[in-house]
Amino acid sequence: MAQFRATVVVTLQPDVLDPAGDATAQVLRHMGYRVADVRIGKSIEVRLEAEDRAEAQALAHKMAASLLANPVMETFSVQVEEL
Amino acid sequence: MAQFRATVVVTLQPDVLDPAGDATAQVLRHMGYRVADVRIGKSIEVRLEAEDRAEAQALAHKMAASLLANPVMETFSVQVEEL
Amino acid sequence: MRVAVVTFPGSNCDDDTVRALTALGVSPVRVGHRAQDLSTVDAAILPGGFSYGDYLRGGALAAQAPVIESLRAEVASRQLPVLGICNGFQILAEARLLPGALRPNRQGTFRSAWQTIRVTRASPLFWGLEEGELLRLPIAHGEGAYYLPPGQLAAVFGNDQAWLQYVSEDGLLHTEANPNGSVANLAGVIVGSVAGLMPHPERAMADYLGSADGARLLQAWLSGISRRDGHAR
Amino acid sequence: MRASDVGLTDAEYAEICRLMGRAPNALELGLFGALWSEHCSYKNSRALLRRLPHEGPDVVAGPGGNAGVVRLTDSWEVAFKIESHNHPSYVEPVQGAATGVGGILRDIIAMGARPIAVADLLRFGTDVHSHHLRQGVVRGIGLYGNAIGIPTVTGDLAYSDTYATNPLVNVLAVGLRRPEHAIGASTAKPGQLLVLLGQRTGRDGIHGASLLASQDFHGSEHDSMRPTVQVGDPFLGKLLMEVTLTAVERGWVGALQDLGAAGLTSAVAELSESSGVGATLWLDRVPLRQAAMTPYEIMLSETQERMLMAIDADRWDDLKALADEQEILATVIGVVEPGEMIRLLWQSEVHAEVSARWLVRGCPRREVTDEEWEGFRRPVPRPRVQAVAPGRGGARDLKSLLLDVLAHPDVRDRAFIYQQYDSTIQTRTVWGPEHDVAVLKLHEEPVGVVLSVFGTGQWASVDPYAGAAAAVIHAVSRLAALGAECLGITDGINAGNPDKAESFGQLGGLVAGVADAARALGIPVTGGNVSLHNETAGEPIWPTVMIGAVGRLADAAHPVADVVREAGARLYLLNPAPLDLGGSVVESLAGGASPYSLGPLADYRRALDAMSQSVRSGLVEAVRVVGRGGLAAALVRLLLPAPPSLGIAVTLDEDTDDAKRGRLFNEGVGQWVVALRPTCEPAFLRLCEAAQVPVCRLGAVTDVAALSIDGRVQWTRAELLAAWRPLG
Ligand SMILES: Nc1ncnc2c1ncn2[C@@H]1O[C@H](COP(=O)(O)OP(=O)(O)O)[C@@H](O)[C@H]1O
Ligand SMILES: [Mg+2]
Repeated sequence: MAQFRATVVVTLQPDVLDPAGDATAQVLRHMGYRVADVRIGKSIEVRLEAEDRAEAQALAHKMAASLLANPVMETFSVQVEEL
Repeated sequence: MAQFRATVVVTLQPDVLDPAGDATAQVLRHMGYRVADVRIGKSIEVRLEAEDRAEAQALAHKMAASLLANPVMETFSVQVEEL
Repeated sequence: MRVAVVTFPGSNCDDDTVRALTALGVSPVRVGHRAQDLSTVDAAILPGGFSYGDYLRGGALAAQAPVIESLRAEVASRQLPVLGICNGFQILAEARLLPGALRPNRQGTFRSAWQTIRVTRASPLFWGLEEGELLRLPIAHGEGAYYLPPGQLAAVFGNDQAWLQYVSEDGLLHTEANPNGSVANLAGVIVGSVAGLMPHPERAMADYLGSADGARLLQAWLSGISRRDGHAR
Repeated sequence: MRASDVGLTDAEYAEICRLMGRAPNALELGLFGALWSEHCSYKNSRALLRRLPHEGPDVVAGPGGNAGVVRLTDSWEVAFKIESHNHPSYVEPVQGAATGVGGILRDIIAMGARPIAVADLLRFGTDVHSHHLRQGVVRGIGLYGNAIGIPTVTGDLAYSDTYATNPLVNVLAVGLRRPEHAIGASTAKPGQLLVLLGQRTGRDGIHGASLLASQDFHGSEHDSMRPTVQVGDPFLGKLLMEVTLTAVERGWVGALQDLGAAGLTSAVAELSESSGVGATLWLDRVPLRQAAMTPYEIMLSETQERMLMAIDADRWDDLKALADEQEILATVIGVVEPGEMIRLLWQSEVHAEVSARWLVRGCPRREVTDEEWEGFRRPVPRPRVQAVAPGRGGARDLKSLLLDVLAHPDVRDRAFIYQQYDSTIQTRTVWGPEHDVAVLKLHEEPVGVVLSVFGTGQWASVDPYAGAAAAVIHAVSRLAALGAECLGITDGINAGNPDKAESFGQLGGLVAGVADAARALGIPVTGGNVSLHNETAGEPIWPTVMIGAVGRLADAAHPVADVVREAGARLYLLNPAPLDLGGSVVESLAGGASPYSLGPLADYRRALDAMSQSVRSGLVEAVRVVGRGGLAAALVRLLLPAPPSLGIAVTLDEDTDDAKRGRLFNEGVGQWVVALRPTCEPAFLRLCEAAQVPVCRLGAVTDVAALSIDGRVQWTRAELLAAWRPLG
């Protein structure tokens, strides 16, 4: 068994409203930045055990699909590195 | 002027407790995963205008340092890609 | 006495705060988040609420508003008394007018309850509020866990900045009395003329609402300002 | 596009062609599909709802508007209504529940009232998934209510497997308005501008409420047309509320309508139809969140946080300045026209032309004959007079039975839920969610609004009529316990597919039960909501009705206690019910489900009057309504928050064990446990006798810190508390 760090980035689907992103963009504009838009997602780091990298990737993918992201409004990507 | 997408990943400093991450880890363990720990950060995508990549990187860094992350408890990293 | 109630888009305890001050005989002036000039006010309250929806982090977006720079200037130049309640406390912390940060409650959920608070350090800002006094006040927040970076806790206690703490009903300090995971049960801090607290004194203005201790706290603040400025009210 | 694509039948399509004198184009068909959906047209329930009583001396606005309105004092009116968000909450519990709260708040605001309270009425299954749904729903309700600054002051929660794949999320909101600020949708005048306020329109929830909430949800079958999940933005909701109410207070608003189910289509059609006008909309002016949205998408989007306002043209600059100040969008998107035709223009080209009347009133509706109605009113035949059969909780000894009842999910303490809701903001909350009725005192006057909510579960599962009537009586009983006057009720009906005879019968039974109870008690039903098609794979939920009752309390700062205060007080049971465990928690613990037992409705009115009379005459020291868990649970609730030295000793008249259980655990409505000073006893007994309401003596408040029954069974307060409020 080896240790891996999986980083699951969860983002809202493009058509889903992101009020937090909109409000943040608004304030950035008030601060003088030329911002078209802001979308706020999550970056979730999971340290897990697996036989190998492929298994770690598969496990993290399963965690993301079943718990970390809500498929009706979010999408996710998974990156794995060995520790 | 060109369009860029900056991705600012905001993470809690390592010694700051992350109750939400701990609770997620607990649920993942109940689901049968061998998880050592979970840390939840934000992944913030900002679409912005800048002269070039270097300026976009600098602008995004300033936004992160002054607003998107709170240095009392968080750290951040910035990645920029041209659109 | 001119007390400013400073509102931001999404503030929602401003009416309650205005009502509370009015009941104590002060007619406050409302000041919006774009205000540049606070030179004519004697004190300012940042009421509770969800400024900018509490999006990103509680208080973070409001801390960028122009009025914060005006407050900062008045505090620096003439020690303007400033009181931040709940979201107002979060804004002051995000603006670095107070140390530390307010993080999501340890239990991960919003918490609304009646809570006993102890005055840990008396302050001239709150005239007549004695050390060791207990107050019963409502709390209502999702991000109320007070956090200080390593090493700062001793400084906050050492410099008499640790103002209020969550305690049990009989006044004892222990972890079970901590409603949100705040470091050292801290419910409020004071630095110079700036004070912040998570509980809501403006909601505890009469026995029929559950407690009148909030009136005591706000009255103490007004008394502190009058004595300091020699104002007749 | 075919009729079936928008959920219409061939017969309905033919009717559309007949009304229009031509075939509708795709956009027009979409408008009909939305407004002729079950959710918007009430095609299966309207005839039933017409039989609800809705008149009363204090009714200002009955059903028909966005919310009912009753008179509280000469200078204050109360708007209130219940709304369901069941299906969206199953798909995405946090946002589904949050947008449910936002939606009902905008209904209140659309009456010109400022929301002062929210209540949540929830039903979930008992499995792990239901547990997650509940957590998400509670988070969502708090997310919206807390952030917009409206206290959530009371609620109702129960569990059954019948709700596992179809949870019920019904939300009720209450608002206050000055009579001079009354506004509605029915006062638009030709020439006025139509202004859309708030969020940019996106592709959220297209077909959401109209289609999905109006058909059975078969999981994956709908995936292709699954709408984009609607996300609530309480921050924008707050700004929109302030702009809207300020405009109303300044007298700028000609007519007002929120955008809810079926979005702009419904808003424009309702406003036009109820005002007797037509409208022209310039759809290319609607501010969009996504590029290349079609007129169809714009008209059917259910993007949250939007309001439609009709204003005189010379008010536009004022309104625009106000909206700019609050940093929200305000856009003129059309104009009110004479006549009744709604014209939708895209870059000056007409894309649709339909009559508001056809859209709102044209849908063929199911009629209900008197004979059918009589059938709904007939209670389900009862198998036995006394349902206290052996084995029904009989296996357990009394000591552990009460602890099991207290620990039952339908009875146990709710603090773990309501602590997630801000209940003290706005500083009117004299009694919040730790009591079983909420008391909100006006700032300006001693008078208060009292709000009590209650829904059926098992009660209506076998006999919808009796269960629904009982729920009305129970909600009103809580007002009577304070001596408050009931001004009106709102009802949220939740049932299965009305095309099936069985479900339609249950729907009819629920409405008939509400109607008969309300009429018998002399209480108007000022509005409500109907949610049908609550079924999964052909299995309907238990027919369930949620009731919200609003009352007036003269001295709101001093409600009569719901906790005993002094040793020596005498305890009585006012209006004891038959010893029948039908529909009770004890019965369900034993796995039974028999019909709910209900007495003659007229008797309940006498009991309610006697109860409020006793309180108003100052005879009562403390009182609690018998509710879930029966008399035994009511006694425990009367005791637990009391000073720690006090106890209660009860002696029952019943002689057999079964009868004692029947007394302690029946959940018959219209019963109260009353604590009296001994000196008040004679006057109280005289009052009850004069009112012909039976009472029975139960015992007394003691200074032994325990609950004891017949001196034989005893529970310490710590035991009771540990069962009712388990740690962790
Ligand atoms: N169960 C019911 N009892 C009484 N009135 C009802 C009921 N259901 C709906 N109504 C009334 O029918 C009208 C339309 O309801 P609805 O479409 O839910 O309104 P909205 O779209 O504004 O939420 C409202 O006035 C409502 O009060
Ligand atoms: Mg409406």
